[in-house]
Amino acid sequence: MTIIDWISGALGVFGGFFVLVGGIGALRMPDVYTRLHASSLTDTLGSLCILGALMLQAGLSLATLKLAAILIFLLFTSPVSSYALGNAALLSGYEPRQLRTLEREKRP
Amino acid sequence: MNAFLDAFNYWVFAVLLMIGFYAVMARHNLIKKLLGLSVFQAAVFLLFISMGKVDGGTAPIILGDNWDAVFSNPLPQVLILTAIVVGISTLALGLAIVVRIKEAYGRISDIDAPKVKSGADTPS
Amino acid sequence: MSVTAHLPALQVVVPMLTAPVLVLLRDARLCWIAALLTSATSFAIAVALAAGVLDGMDIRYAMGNWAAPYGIELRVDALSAILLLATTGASTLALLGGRRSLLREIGDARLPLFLAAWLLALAGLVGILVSGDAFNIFVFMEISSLATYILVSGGPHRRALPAVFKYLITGTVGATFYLIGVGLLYMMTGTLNIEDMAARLGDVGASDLLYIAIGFIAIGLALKAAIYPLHAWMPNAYTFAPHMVTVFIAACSTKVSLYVLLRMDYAVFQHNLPEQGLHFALILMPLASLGIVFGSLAAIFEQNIKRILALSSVAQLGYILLGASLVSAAGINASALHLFNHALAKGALFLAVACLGYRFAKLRLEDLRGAGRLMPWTLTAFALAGLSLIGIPGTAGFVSKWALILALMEQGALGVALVVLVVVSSLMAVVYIGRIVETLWFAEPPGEDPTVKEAPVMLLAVTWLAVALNFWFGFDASTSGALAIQAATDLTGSAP
Amino acid sequence: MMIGAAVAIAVTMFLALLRALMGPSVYDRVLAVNMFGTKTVLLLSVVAHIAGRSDYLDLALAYALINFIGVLAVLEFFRLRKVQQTKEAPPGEAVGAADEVDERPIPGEGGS
Amino acid sequence: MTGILSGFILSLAVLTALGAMRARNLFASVMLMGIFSLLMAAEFLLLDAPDVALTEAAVGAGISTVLLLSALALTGEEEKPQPRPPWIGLAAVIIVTAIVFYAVKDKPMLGDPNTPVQTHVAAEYFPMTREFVDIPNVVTAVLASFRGYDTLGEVIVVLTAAIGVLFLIGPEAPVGRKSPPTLRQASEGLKHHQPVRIVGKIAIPFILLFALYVQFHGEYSPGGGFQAGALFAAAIILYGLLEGRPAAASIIPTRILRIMAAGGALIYGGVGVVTLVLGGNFLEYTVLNDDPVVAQQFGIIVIEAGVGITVAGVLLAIYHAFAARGET
Repeated sequence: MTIIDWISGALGVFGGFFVLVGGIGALRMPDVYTRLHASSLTDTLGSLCILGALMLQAGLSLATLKLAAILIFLLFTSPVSSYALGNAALLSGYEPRQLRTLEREKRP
Repeated sequence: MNAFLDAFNYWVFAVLLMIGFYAVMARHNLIKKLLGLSVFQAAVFLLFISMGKVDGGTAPIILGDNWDAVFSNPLPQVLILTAIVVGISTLALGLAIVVRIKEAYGRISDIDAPKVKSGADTPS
Repeated sequence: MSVTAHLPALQVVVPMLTAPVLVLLRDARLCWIAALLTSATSFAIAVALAAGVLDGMDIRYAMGNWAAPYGIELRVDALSAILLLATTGASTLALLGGRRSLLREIGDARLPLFLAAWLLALAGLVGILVSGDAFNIFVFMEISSLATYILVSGGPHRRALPAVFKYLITGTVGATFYLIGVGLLYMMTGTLNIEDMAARLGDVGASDLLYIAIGFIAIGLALKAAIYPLHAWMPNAYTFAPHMVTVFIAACSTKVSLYVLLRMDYAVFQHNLPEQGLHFALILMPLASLGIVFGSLAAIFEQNIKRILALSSVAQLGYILLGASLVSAAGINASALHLFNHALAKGALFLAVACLGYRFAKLRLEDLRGAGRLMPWTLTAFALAGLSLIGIPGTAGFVSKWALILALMEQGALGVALVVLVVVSSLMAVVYIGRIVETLWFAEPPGEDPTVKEAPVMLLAVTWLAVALNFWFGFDASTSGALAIQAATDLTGSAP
Repeated sequence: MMIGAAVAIAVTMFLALLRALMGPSVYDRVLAVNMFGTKTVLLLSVVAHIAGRSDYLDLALAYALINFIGVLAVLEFFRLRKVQQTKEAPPGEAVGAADEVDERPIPGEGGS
Repeated sequence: MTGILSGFILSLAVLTALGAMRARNLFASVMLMGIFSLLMAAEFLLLDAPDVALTEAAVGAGISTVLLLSALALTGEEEKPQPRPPWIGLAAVIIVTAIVFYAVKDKPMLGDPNTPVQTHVAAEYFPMTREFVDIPNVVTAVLASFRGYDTLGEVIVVLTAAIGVLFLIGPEAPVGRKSPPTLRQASEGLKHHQPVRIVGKIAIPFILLFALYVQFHGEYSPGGGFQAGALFAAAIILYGLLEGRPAAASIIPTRILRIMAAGGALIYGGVGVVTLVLGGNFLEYTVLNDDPVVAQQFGIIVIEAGVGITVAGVLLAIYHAFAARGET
């Protein structure tokens, strides 16, 4: 195993870990905004790690170019989608959970 | 058990076929029927593509002029490409009809039901 | 190569490629002329192909010049020639007579799209008829189905929409069942060409999987062919379609599915499985008999003229199926004849209904009381076409019913019982046709409506032409008879 | 290592699917679909690597594009629906209408 | 490894389909169907069918989601509870299922290379493609040449769908009396979402470029006219989502879309007519050039272009028809 393989392997493991954390977060968090938080952050980081690992494995080739294209596209669109989704939820009157629970506690 | 796993794709074909067919037959909502039809057709796609798979084979796109490798069967793939297109065409036409039904009747379920029940059809 | 060699391809390609041109042309009148000319060309090609079949030619065409199991092969035999004539003929007559009726029901603006769909339905139907490839049949089945949904949805009443939706669901489920069956057959034989399939299925032998494939294909096509009891979609689709569309699809669309069923069963399955003929008969004969009885019975108690005729089609399809389910050369002969003659009779009847529909908004019997006095030519045509449907000697309907009765008589005691059934059902046809004629002719009109007069000349002329054809093929059945005999010989291997 | 990553991605797909099945609000479902799409892209990339076929990466790229368009289509749908609701409801109730974005809880719709 | 992954994906697919059919909210169903399509596409890839996977993703997850959402916006998304269980439907389903399960029992095992499916017709396509067509993507060779007539039929099916949608809900179609008189203003898109707008607009040229790549690289890699047409349409739809449907219609007016839809089919059919005139059979590309292999490749490129143009035109025409319905 060369050093590149080591780095790539480590990146793969990290990526898998982040992706998994994001998944658990999206499942376990209490409301839309926190779920969005968990998934969008780890999405970006996980994609970066995994695609980076694959690029290292592929070396200098057309495959790396394609992987780079995918990575760049994901890096741009993923946060934007998350932002827009959160924005749409908020605009539609869907309040973050904390406010709602607080209000509920105010009422008898 | 092994035999079960070997034929797993075909079991899934049967299950998906059943799910889709049930939705088509039993759901009253017209859009749900169309969704059921999509699942129903997807099951058939799975059947065809599964039968073309060869163990240890790869996609029938030759890499680097290596014509002697083991390839999966291209013919079912060609058939299913056509079938997918047919499926989306049917879906589009079906949705257009549903939109017109909504405009003409004000609802998209139980169109054939007697008039008496139309009171229960308004959104609650 | 001469043009003649390319006729099978041209039969499909001419209407199929004119349709996109109609989408581009936006003038209703121009579109109508183009559609009519195309349909007439198709009819001419069909006549040429039928003449070739009668000359004993084996008509085949390799698409793209790829040999049969690798490429798609077209082939025309006697049975497909009969239906080619009926389909292209019905389309041409309906277009010829139906311009004003279509303009009224569809409107100027949408007519180009509608006529494009019409030609696509025609291309789909003839595409099924000339194809020799099981999957290719599926593709053209979908073209014809989608186009037919469009045609039916053009009906003026809003109830056309749920009717066409039901048609769409049933049609798609039927086509998908057929596709599953073809997939299973492909799994066993590795080929999609029908003849190659027949040749290779012998090595595979009978298995549960094969019977299930047969079942899927049969149920799928029975759904599309509206075989009793799977006909639920059909009466409403026919009733609420534009009148001219009813003429076109009632004459041929369900019959084409039936053709595929016969073709697959006789050419592929019975060829290889000795008991398949028996199974075919055991399952289809009761269904055919039930269809004959219930179709006619339901027609008697119906009020709307178009529904009456639609339900009568269920019974008439029963006759065709009954002949086929005898699994004898004489039976197929009768079926093939009736495929053609019923198309003639139903076409003429629905043309007459279209005449009525041009002057009356509602086609319930009570709305039409005394209509015959205002439109005597129309009603006379209706009554004469009705005679052909009933099967009075001298009409085309009689020729095929007589052939059916002869075929049934070959079968011994069971056959005699079935003959009784056919006669009873014909008497029921007398009742429902008689009831229409009586109401329209003898009942007192509800009030004088000055707008009601005879139908447009062109439509009336075409109706009378169709009626005349019914009598022509009643007196001189040599052409249709020769084709039917050859179809029976092709399918069963022995002359009737 | 890449196999480990593939397993992690597959498990995450399952978790995202659970979120899509459970809802409860429409936004949760969209979130889950978006997440699922990204995970599919990653999974395809890994599969392309394992199968040694770089032409599969075209598919991954196409999935990424389609996923993005899908999410935007959903947002546009929300916007249209909001416009429609405010139009149909009298002005005073507009705010209440917006609250209906929460789906009514459906018993037994937990999935899995 | 792929076996386990494939089993896992299929299990998820069943779960998703069940969820989609059970959900009472149609929007939820549509979302789940999007996931279902992605899963099926991934499974197709694992079964060595990248062309099918690409199409399923573009069609199932992309185009049909857009169409379903447009239809939902016009029809409402709550499904009414059903009063009684439909016994006939249930009985029919149980019978069919029993039969299908019975059939599955006998099927040849997955991946066996010695079944008739692998040995009869399909095996010959590889040497034939190598000799007569000489392009690496055998799927494209079979699709466009050996079974080119089927593909012509497929193009016609797509065109039929467009004709149907335009006939039913196009600009000239009647509007039912039960629809609210003014449903909404013409869509203004996601103009207020500034970040989305910027990123989306940057993405559009790249999507178009990718569509061209898929179109013209289809002989060498997964893809072809249909997938390219769908991606092209997706790019324009993206523009419509960002800037409003009228903006998208001003780039490619609906009149042009009609011409594209019909013209692509005519290009495909025209190739067939030209081969007839040159003395070959219908769609026999070999007569197009002195060198038969070059002629085949040329024919395939032209008809794939026809497919791409028709599909793009049709999908966009359908999108406009749905989105414009109900605009004031």
